[in-house]
Amino acid sequence: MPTRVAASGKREKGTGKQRAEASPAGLTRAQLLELYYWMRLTRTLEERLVALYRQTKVIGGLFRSLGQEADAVGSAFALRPEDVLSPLIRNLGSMLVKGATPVEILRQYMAKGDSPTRGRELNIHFGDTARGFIGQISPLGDMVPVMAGVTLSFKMRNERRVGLVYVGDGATSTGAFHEGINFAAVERCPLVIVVENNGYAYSTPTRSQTLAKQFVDKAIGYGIPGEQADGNDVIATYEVTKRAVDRARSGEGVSLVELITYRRKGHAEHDNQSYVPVGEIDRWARENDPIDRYVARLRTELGFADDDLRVIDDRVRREIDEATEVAERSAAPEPLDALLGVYASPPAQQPLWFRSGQRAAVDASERAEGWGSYSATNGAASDARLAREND
Amino acid sequence: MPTRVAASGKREKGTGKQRAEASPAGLTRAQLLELYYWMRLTRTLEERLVALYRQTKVIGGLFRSLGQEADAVGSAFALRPEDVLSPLIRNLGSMLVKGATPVEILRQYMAKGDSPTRGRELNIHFGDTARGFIGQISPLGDMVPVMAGVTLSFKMRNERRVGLVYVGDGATSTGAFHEGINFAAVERCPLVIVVENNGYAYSTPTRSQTLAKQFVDKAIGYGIPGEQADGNDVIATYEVTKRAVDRARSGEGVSLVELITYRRKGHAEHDNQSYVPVGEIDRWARENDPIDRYVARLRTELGFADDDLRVIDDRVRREIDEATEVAERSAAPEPLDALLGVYASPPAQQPLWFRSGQRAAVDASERAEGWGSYSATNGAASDARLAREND
Amino acid sequence: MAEITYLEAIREALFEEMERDANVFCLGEDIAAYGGAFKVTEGLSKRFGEQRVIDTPISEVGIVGAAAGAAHMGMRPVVEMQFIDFVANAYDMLTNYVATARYRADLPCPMVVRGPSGGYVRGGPFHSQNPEAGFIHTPGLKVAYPATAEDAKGLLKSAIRDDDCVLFFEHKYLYRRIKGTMPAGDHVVPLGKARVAREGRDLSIITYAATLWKALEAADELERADGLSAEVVDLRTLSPLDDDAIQATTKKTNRVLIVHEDTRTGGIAGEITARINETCFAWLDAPVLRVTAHDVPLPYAPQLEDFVLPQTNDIVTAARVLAAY
Amino acid sequence: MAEITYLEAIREALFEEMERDANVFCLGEDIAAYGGAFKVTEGLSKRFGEQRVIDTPISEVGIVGAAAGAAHMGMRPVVEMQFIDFVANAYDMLTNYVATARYRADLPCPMVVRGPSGGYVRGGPFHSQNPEAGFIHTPGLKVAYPATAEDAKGLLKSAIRDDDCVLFFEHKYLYRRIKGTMPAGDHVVPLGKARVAREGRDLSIITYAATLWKALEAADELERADGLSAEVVDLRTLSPLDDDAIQATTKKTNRVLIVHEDTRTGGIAGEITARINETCFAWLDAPVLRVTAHDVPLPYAPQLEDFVLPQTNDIVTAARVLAAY
Ligand SMILES: Cc1ncc(C[n+]2csc(CCOP(=O)(O)OP(=O)(O)O)c2C)c(N)n1
Ligand SMILES: Cc1ncc(C[n+]2csc(CCOP(=O)(O)OP(=O)(O)O)c2C)c(N)n1
Ligand SMILES: [Mg+2]
Ligand SMILES: [Mg+2]
Repeated sequence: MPTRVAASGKREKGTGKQRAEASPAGLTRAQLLELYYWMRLTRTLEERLVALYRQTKVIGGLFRSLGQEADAVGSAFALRPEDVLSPLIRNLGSMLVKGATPVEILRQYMAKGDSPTRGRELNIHFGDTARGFIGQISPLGDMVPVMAGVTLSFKMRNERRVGLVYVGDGATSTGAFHEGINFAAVERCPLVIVVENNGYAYSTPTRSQTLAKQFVDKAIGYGIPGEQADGNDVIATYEVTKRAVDRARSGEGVSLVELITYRRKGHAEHDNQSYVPVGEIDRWARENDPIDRYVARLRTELGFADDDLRVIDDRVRREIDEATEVAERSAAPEPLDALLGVYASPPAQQPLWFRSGQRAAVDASERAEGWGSYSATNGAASDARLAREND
Repeated sequence: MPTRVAASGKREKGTGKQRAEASPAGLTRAQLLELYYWMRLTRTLEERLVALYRQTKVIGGLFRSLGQEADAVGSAFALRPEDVLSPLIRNLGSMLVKGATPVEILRQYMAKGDSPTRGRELNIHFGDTARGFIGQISPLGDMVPVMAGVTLSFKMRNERRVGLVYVGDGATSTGAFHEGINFAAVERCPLVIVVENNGYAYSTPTRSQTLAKQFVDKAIGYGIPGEQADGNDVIATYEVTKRAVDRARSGEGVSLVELITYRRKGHAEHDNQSYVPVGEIDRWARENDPIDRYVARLRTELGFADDDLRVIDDRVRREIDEATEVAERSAAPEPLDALLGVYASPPAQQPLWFRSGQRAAVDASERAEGWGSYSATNGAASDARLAREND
Repeated sequence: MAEITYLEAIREALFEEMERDANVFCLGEDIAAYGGAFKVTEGLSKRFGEQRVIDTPISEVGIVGAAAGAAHMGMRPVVEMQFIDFVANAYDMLTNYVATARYRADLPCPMVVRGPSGGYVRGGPFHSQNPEAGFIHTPGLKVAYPATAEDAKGLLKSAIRDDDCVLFFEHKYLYRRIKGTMPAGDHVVPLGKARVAREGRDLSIITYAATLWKALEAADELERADGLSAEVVDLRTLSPLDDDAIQATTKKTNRVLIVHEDTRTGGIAGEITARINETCFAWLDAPVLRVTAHDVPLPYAPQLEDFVLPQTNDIVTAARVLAAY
Repeated sequence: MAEITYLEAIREALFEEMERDANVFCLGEDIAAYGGAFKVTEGLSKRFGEQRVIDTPISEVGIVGAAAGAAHMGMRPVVEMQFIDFVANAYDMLTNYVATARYRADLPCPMVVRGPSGGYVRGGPFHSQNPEAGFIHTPGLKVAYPATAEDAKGLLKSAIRDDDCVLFFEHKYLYRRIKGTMPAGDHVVPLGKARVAREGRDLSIITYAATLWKALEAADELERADGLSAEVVDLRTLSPLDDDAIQATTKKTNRVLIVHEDTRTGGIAGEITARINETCFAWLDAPVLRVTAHDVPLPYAPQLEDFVLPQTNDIVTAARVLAAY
């Protein structure tokens, strides 16, 4: 249903009847190929994850962004390295653009000890402030206030950095979304809020989520600019986000960007999508696959050769094969690692007495020797000792 | 600053160049006088409360609606007896219209044992579903979801009843407001949401609360009709609310109504309003007092005699004098009453052992006789016994 | 009578109560057409229509508040949290609004907030929580947390009929792993009554929800390996606590081990220990001990989750120490 | 050195820390021009500008979340809740997001959430709460609740410098009633350390915040009327608890009374009782007892509030029972 996207002059800028050599949206030819690379990488990596999921190597659920790669990649591509982005479960593409690596993703999904969260968090729930993405949590909407604060700090320090936070159509119903966007607007934080309208929140269609005709209308109630774009057109997505990012960087505060896309897979792999009208998914797959559309455009209008793309496909496959091999070799986390780093200080919790191999502290009401001896500072040695004691 | 009200054709309907005999907004002459009565009652009752406050007979803070009487009274007047309204601290007028009595209000403020909440809750935090108003709580915004549920029940039972909930300009920033209005909109609940924009939330001016140009703009983001009116014009307030109430009653769902008014007193009596620009309060008092404006209109355009109003003023004074006398005679609550009615079952908490006059249940680790004997069912007797024991 | 799962027992309770009382209705995210994330409400909307089984926006504050409003008007709403972890979003609405409604404003609030709770399922920190402590602390709320299929059904029916707000925690690890045979007829289990799940003489294990099964396993092991006879008490309702049952088992065995899956500090075991101290101190031959989760957010990797959560072995270890005290 | 109030001590801490570290900033409702509902932040915006003392919309989730985001980036935000009761609105953000940030995502979250807490002021059910139990239960959060002006200043300075999130409860009854003389120089009181407020031999009263003063009064009365020597321990920090101090006083007097203003069930006294049981059972000559509020929402009328909250007399009564056990 590409017709759901209201055509808008602005949005169409840079597409259309240009000559093949003219770069849309001021992107270099290398950048145009890069966009393809990130989308392809996202899709292929997810396909690999599906294979691993079927082999039960993935722990927990698997979330797909099939058909949404353009929206994730195009929007993240509008950021600079120093900017900070807050991804959601369907923003694998955004995270890759921001520097997350396939091996990290694979290790996360397989709950490996050397994964970015050391096995503590699921799927792509991880971040790295150095590379500029923040680890999300499950409660929807919460990242909006958090990103308001991240970007407030940019403003307070006169850093010309920008933040971008994604919310789903469903998450716009949360109080956190509302409080965060309003706070950021009033404080004129350099923040872009991208509403990814993929038609569903789990099984709930957009019409049961809000009566608003379009999510971009919500901008008016916050007194901020709102723009809408075709989220399955990677360049349109890039352009609309770039405009919002530029506004933020030049001190104009918060913008809301609605990207219209479609969730072709279920909420997670287990979801059979029985609630979706017959034919809807097929139609989107056939008529509006973001990678197909972009490939067609690269080939025709933009004049790239088949080989240009094949080189990228090969590279992607190779990278993912290598990453899979590396990730599979990683070990599971050490149980005692679970006790580290709840607090900066103290850096470790003590194992409970019935786990530490020692007699109870309560035994004859005497405080046992060794209680409290586990600490992050004398880490390795005490780990080993306790591990032994646990056997 | 009456200019803050954007003139709108709709809003002005029923005012203006009509002949004196023509009743504005289809109100009878008795109803027109009734509006005056409620506004005058509100103001005089608050003045009485100020006097009692200065005599330290009021426990806790005192909240005024000076200058906002029209907004409260006019909007509540649009409801039928079977409709349900959720007031805020500045909606004394709305509650009176809905049947709350001065003696109840006075007892509440003086924390009397026979006050509607038996001394449990402050000021006008009380309700009565029979008369159709619900006891608010302090956390702002929470009543919006609650009223969504109240009106959802009307819809589910095919009752042609309507709900009305007030929120301040400040409370629109809360997540609860957002979740409640969106929920009610999607479920097409027969609910009217009145945003009372009185320019301030405590010390915070509206421009620091939102960047929206006007609160009525928020309706768009929820896909519901929004209308704005001059909250200091009691008839305009009545009309705009009535239209929203009629829409709700005829199954058209939620409307947002913004009433523009001004908070002439501080947040509560202790607030010296140092943050208000010099002259602002005086200007509103001089140029835009809702009672003065209505009196002028009643006298001139609507052709009422001075005596018509004097009769009401006298009646109000008499009623409040009587109510004060009655309320002052009321006794303070009985301490043990504090333990009743947390749950439907059990209907009473037990007094803690160190309060019940009995030895500790722990004494020699024997469960003391009489423990657990206090109950709502054998109320009076056991009250008396325990009260004695407490001496 | 055929055996049904813990999950089916909950569904049966919903069906029966909606059938019995037209004021009962369900609301929550994805509960109608989809039947809920765990399919607990599957079939309900087909039977009762989308007017009584309402798919809501993602708005925990909105849903809980709306339930309260409807409850004031005489309805009996049953709210589903997609995962109970998200009840944290409605903490203000539940503790400030709902819990106080009757007390401060004489507003009845008969409603149930139910949802999949608990760990042992590799759900990570936001799909595994046990939020009971934050609510047993709030006067005005009741809390149930069944361990068996029979209790899941019987307690939910009581919760729906109760005139107060009941938080009804369902352990998702038990959903499809535990089965039971429902008693015939209107099977109702009263709130506030614990159950002796296993009689014993030497020590008492007080627990609830998923760890009941670990406690029973541990009791078998203690019997087999040590000849120790452990009594196991399933609390079933956490608020109000069944003081009589707690005192009875304490006075019988004189040694008490409390087991819960929740983190240690501030968990309900503290409250129970205090009550036992106050009322049974002279009967105690040993300190009241606790086996609980470690005080960390619940990690996702199996190796970590298993280490953080209490296991059968931990109960055995602690019970031996207790018995030998 | 002149005496200053508890409230002024807090203000002094804010001034000094904002002076010392440019990353420290304050945000909250009405804290800038107005200086906060209790005027705690009065003068701050004049000195440090509205960039560092930010008036926010009424958005507890927004404010706490924004503080967390800024903290990740190296700032040290100090959030004011206009009344601590409204921290319930941010319960999800605090327990799910902030508390887990370091553990799950290696995100530092050095921030303080502070606000006027507690009763005895005729504030009614929503302006009198003591919300500590809901937070000491959450790994990843720290909780301080000072009773003296010296500690109010010294603990707040520690809280601001701490690399974890600290909930800092200020007792509004003490704001202007309690005074203290600030030690010269950089007066810092470490988190996690209790203080023996009064030495004693016969029994221990463990408490914090406003009830410290009632406990001290009770101790005087017990000395005078009964010749009993009560030791009074002020916990000061509730998370982490000072186990050493709790054990030391228990082992010294062998009789422990825990006093808190919070409601009884699920309050922190249970946790302390459990810890004492586990580590000092053999030293106990009597059950650990609790004096707490009744389990009801806090009513507003003086007669009701005074009945519901613990009073000096209650402590005396309970201490006598304890001593005579
Ligand atoms: C506060 C909260 N409530 C409920 C959930 C459960 N939940 C997880 S994802 C989801 C649907 C999200 O839909 P949307 O925001 O549109 O994102 P999409 O999955 O379509 O990308 C729900 C209800 C949650 N994570 N957080
Ligand atoms: C959730 C919440 N946060 C903070 C407060 C403290 N508070 C009480 S009234 C008020 C200002 C309300 O302003 P507004 O909504 O405009 O109503 P008005 O007083 O102007 O009628 C504030 C901040 C509160 N009651 N609830
Ligand atoms: Mg979606
Ligand atoms: Mg206002």
